[in-house]
Amino acid sequence: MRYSGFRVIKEALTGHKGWKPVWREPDPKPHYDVIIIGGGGHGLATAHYLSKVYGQRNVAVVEKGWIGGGNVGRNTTIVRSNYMLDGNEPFYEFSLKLWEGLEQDVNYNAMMSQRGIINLFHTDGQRDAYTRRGNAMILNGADAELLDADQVRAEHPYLNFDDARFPIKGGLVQRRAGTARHDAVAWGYARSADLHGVDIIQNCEVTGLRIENGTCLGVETSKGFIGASKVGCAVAGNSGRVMGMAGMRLPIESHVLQAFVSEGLKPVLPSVITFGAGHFYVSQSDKGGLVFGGDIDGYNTYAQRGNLPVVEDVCEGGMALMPMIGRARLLRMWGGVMDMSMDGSPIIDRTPVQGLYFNGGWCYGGFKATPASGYCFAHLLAKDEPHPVATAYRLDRFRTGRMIDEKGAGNQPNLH
Amino acid sequence: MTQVNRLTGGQIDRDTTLKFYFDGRSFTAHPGDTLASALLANNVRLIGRSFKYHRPRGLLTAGSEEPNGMVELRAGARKEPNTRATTIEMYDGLIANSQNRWPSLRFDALAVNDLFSNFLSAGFYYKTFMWPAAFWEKLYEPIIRRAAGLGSLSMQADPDEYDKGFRHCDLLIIGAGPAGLMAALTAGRAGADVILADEDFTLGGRLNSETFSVGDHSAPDWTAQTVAELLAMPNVRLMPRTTVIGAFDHGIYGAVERTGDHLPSLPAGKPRQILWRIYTQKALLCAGATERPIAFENNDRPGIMTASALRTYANRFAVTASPRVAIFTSNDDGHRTADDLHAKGVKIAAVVDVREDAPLSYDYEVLKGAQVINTRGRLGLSFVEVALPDGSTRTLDCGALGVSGGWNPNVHLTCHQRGRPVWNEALAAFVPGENLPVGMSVAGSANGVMSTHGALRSGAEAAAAALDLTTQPDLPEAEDAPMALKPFWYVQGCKRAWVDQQNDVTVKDVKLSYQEGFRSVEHLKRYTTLGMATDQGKTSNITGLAIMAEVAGKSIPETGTTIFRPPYTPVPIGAFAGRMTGKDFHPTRLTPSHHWAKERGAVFVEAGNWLRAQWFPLPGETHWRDSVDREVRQTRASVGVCDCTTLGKIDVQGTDAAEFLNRVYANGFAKLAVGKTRYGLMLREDGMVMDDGTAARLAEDHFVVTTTTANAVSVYRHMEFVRQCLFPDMDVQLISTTDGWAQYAVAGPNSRKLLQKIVDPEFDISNEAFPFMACGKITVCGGLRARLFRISFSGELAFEIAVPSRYGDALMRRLMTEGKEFDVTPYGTEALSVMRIEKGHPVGNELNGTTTALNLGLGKMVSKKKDSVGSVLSEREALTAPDVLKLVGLKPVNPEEKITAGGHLMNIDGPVDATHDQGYVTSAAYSPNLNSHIGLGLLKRGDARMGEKMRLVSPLTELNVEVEIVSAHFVDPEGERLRA
Amino acid sequence: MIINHPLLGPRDASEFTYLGDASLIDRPDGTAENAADAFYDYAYLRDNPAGEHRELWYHEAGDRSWLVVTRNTLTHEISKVELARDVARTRGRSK
Amino acid sequence: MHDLVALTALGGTTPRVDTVGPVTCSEVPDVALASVTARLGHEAATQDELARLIGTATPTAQRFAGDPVTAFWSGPDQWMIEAPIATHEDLAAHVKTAVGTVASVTEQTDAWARFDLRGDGVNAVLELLCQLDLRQFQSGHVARGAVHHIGCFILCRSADHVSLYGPRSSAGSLHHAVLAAMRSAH
Repeated sequence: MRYSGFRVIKEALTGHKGWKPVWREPDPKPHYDVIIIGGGGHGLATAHYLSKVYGQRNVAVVEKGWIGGGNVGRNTTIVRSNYMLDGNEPFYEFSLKLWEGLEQDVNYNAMMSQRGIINLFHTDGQRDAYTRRGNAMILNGADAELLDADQVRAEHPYLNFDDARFPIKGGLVQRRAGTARHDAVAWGYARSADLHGVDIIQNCEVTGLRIENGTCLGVETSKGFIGASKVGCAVAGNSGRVMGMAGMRLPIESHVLQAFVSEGLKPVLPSVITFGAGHFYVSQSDKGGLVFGGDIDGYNTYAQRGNLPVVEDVCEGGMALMPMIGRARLLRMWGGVMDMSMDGSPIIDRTPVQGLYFNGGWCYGGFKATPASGYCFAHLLAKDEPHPVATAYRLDRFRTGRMIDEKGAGNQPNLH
Repeated sequence: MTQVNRLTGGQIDRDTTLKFYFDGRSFTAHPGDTLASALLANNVRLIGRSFKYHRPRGLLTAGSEEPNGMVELRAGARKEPNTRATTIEMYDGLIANSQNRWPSLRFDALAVNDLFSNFLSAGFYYKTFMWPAAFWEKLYEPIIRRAAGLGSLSMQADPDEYDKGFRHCDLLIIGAGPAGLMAALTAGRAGADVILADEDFTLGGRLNSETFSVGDHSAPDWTAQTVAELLAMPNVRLMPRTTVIGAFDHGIYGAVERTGDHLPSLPAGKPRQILWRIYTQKALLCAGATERPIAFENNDRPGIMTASALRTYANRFAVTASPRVAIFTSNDDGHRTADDLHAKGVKIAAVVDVREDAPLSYDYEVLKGAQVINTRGRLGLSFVEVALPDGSTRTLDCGALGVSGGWNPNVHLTCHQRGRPVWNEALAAFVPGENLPVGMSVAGSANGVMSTHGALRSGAEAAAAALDLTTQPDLPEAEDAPMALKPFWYVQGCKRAWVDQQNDVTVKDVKLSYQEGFRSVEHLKRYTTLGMATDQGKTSNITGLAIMAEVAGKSIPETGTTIFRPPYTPVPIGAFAGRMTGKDFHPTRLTPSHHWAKERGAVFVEAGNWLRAQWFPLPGETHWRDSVDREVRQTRASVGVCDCTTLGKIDVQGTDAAEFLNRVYANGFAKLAVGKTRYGLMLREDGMVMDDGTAARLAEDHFVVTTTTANAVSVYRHMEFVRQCLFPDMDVQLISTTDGWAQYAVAGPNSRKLLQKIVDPEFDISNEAFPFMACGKITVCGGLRARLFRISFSGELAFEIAVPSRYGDALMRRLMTEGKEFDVTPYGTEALSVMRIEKGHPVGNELNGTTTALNLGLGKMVSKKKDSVGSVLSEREALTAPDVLKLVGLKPVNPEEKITAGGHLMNIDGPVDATHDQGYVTSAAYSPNLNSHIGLGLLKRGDARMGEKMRLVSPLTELNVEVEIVSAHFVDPEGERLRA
Repeated sequence: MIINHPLLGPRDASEFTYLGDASLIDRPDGTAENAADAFYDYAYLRDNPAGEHRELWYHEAGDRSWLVVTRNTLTHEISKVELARDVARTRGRSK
Repeated sequence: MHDLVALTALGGTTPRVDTVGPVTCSEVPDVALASVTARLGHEAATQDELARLIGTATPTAQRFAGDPVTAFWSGPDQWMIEAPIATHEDLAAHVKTAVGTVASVTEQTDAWARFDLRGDGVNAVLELLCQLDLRQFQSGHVARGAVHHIGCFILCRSADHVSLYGPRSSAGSLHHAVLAAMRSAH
């Protein structure tokens, strides 16, 4: 069924009787060409591109709970491609271009809103680093602008310019960046994949990987064994657990990132804003809530909840940057489990196990990467070679010294 | 005509009359009122508009679960959007305005949405607005955004202060209703440290809303007496107006105390609210229960509220929503409301009870087995249509309808650590499950014990159990009626029956969600927005769940439950920030010469938490470059002084001190002679440069290590890690002394001459006696202990001199007076930076965490003879490949042209794009000595490309310059000056 | 969270700085044959268990002790806290 | 004797004193400080020497003892020695002679700024500043913890008298935080 304004009107006039389930609820087949573990954004996007772009129809996505229940459903919805390093920028710019055509591609309104992002800087050193980054973006074909303090004030007069501990000296802007309705991204990809024949199997937890003499033959699940020629793992925070089933240790730790939303407010923030002197970033949803976050809690955890010190740290940053939000109320706080890698950059690669492929290490940047991650993982699964924009995301880069470390924080995941 | 709806009795002070304003109209109220009760007293039923359809809305409840009755409280910079009228304690002069309406509350243009509601069904926006693509940004979204949100912010900085505090107790009791009060008595009398917190400004919970007696007293009297006894206990702390917002790990609770919200204005220095972090041994949740409505056609009109709310307004606030009231109930509790209202002289139009076997009354009519099927009334309720068992219908004339669908225990805090509640058939409600937060237990109606006597008993028992007490106080007699109800969620056949009133989620939306496959509870919530409004579904989640269960043909527990997240009720962001706002966001660190520098009119810059002098403008200098160029020239020509106290200083002592430094530094330290200083390069274990600095050997077993300002803390932490975790048996002791010493760089050809004037004569600091890299303890100005290091960052003959911080100010002034004859100048961080770039010294811009010693041209410093941190991984293939980046100097071919840090380097005639990127500029400055802009950069094979012309591009700043690759040592490459 | 410091008793976790897996104590010998492989493994690969995890915390705002905390990454329950220096010795580290 | 004028941590020539309600906060510049850390294997010997130095048993973890020369525990096998500056201007040297080679000594006199809080209701101020369990925090106790993100030592000298040691460079921010808490609590 095709979605459109006409369809909405037609259904409204006929009592909404014609709406069908957005995805089927199939039982697993005994064997698939490709099984994707993880019905989150990346897994569903992979299924969409595998089926639609790479023509693979015998594909299943197995999800232990309900689809979209992982980080795609608990992030702060920011979409951008403002990266600095060669290994990253082409990938994220590819992703942003896919975002720009997403609704038409999947025929589902994910409310991609290119309201722009501004990364504020407060020292000359930060300005120099952002200048290097902005130049790298432009040299990679992305858009970037450098604003001075006055220009920032003109666009964001409510920021703290008069009483700031760390005065705003300017900001790096990407106008094409923005936000998207996170749940809708999962549902849109799921709907499209389903329409292209992909089996989306919910409440089906992978309990083991069947590996015989170095080859992966399929997955053991709560719904029994499901055979597969290829198995792709896209489980974000649970990467360590699932790949552990194949006896692999990863350059990844699982950490919790908290996110927050305020009560609904009339529009106040025109774009996404990140504070350069504290842990705080914010945007305003179309529904009116201020959606904001900051740093990860910093300790290994698989619990989707955090603790007070980080809540306070984030709100301190918020108040320091925009004291007008003092009387806006924080409505809800939650957490997502992040697959924090050793250099802050992701991995999309084969593994030593034949037929087993890995997609992870997204840290807290997975949402914006969803389309490209799905596209490149689909490419790898279909062609057994990395997509040109994802060639740097190798599993062995830490052994060879080819880290992609935007922050320069080194081999300590909770610093990225 | 004021307060027409006032009744007799209640807990309000009629002797005092308060004035307040709603939408510009002035009304009167009494102390003890909430804004909600005061509005009802004045016969104001229409208070707000719903989110999506802008339907007229009044009050649904009398508590913090309120979804409808929200206002913008106060005015100007103190405006608080989305404030629940039911929790606003009345004060004189209170100002409130309705929100989410235009042009006015009674005539709201967007109420037109209601006419099109059929097109605006759940999730409709996911299916449209996609064509043409560009229209989303330009047309559709702007319209949606304009309609979004409820109240509005003032856009001004919040003028109020907030505090944070920390309290500890044996037992935290959350909620001061019958269970909480009895628990506090039990624990308090036993001598335990107790904190009793309640969100209300009057302790007692439901007891304040009931007419029955507890022991020999009325419920409110028993409450007052109990509170008085608790107040007298030194070990019990009562915290009214305090909401416990969340249960966090290991018995830590967050609580927000509203210390100033009930005051017309705050006394100076007093906080509006305090965020308490409460550390508990045990916690007892006595949060009570929330009555749930029943969904039926047009059940959202102003005047329709929960039956218990009507009872609270009547008994506690002496107010009725209308002189004529009807009740719609599925249980006995609805009848209690009718009884209490009748007793207060309110006319009961009828009690509509869905049960065939409902109890009868002598005082009013009871319609058994009947259901409310519709309501009428434009901006408020005027008629209720009832379907009788025999199929006939009847219209009731009433201005208020009390609805009772049973009670939901307030289990929220039991779920904050992912605990799942369990279904209780008898109550048709979720009660706390097994895995509660550590140390938490639950009592009273929050635990499904619905009678007053049961609540008192379970409170006493739970407190005793939590503290292992053997004795409990005697329990007063109290109402002990069993919960008699028939599970009843919504009236069949209705078209538009509201489940989530604020977000306009109807029964139909829930069914559509199922129809489209959004069947897990989380999908339901996310697709329909059920329970995502400011009340977080306190009155709607379970009903929505029950409807979903019914259409799915499953039981409610099979269908699931949404998980509750903190905070229990919304909290101002300012309260979480406390005093860490504005200039107090971070502590400010001042150098010993700060006050002197301020007198000199220095311009300061933030360096981490430090404030450092950036430059010292003199009269006539209009541009910062004038000052900086002068400071550089004067220093290189004669002598300059710079406060470098901010550099981290770590005292390293012990018989293994030298060997310890040998392990943490990449270069060797074992053979450093006493009285000598050495530059040290510190690597991370991954082989990247972590920090650089100097280590001065003051004795065989004593070094003073300096770190960069930025890394002082992390380097110290790292050294402690190496000491404690890697080499636990080394005899080495570390301690930071950064703040203890005022340290000044005295640089320039005349620096020795200047110092000789203040260093006491017995110390020979001539080049022979005190050569380059010498260090030692000395005295100055007639006996003040000091330290002298002959090290140079500027590349000039230079020293760093340190004295105890309290004398730093005096020493700086002395250096300036004694230096007059040499035309001494103080210089700031800008001049410092220019001189270090002229010398090619790497700092933060170069030590960016991705550079190796090899990149920085310091590869030879990494000793291969020993195993120091980072040496192994620095050898990885990609880090030692022939084309790795190397630090180089950059000069524009045309000296007039600027060099921009952050620019990228391209081959002179090659293409300009990312794939042909050759490197980037890390630092740039204007060199007054070379009369040219200069820069440092990291360039592929840079060391082999000296003299090569390249293109420096910075499209971001529209710069494109031809540069020459030169040595990074622009000034005195042989280093003759610093050895002079 | 609350960390029960062996010397100081219960202290709020916000006083501490987290490093990571306690295996970081077992630094390989940089002069050994297989040093390159050993250091790659040491510096980059993690068990990242869902369950009991031994990890390093530093009492930054306190007594500057490094601690080895045994904590469950699913429940956050802390079952053991030791001075890292003692642990290091029992694991054969010296000087 | 040298002729340089000392400034207090707050930048004055005389100590700052502020009173709000029952609580008085005074800047205390006239103390000398030196840290002592036992050399490996000399932990016991260090405690003996310190005991002799302060004239009473060396304090254990989280305790302080001795008067006028006081030692407070600052970490494993580590203590801070506190003495009147009038009599102990060069405390570090004095302590080093006392402990000889069994311990490392570092001058800390100007690394720290001291503020004393006196009066009833000191606890009401402290509970807005630090996470200490004040029920346990008795006379003779010392704790190290964060006050508004500033790492401090807190000494309980008596029920109505505590000393706060913060890094000298942050003295202004610490003093500001203490005064704000005093105004909020009283």
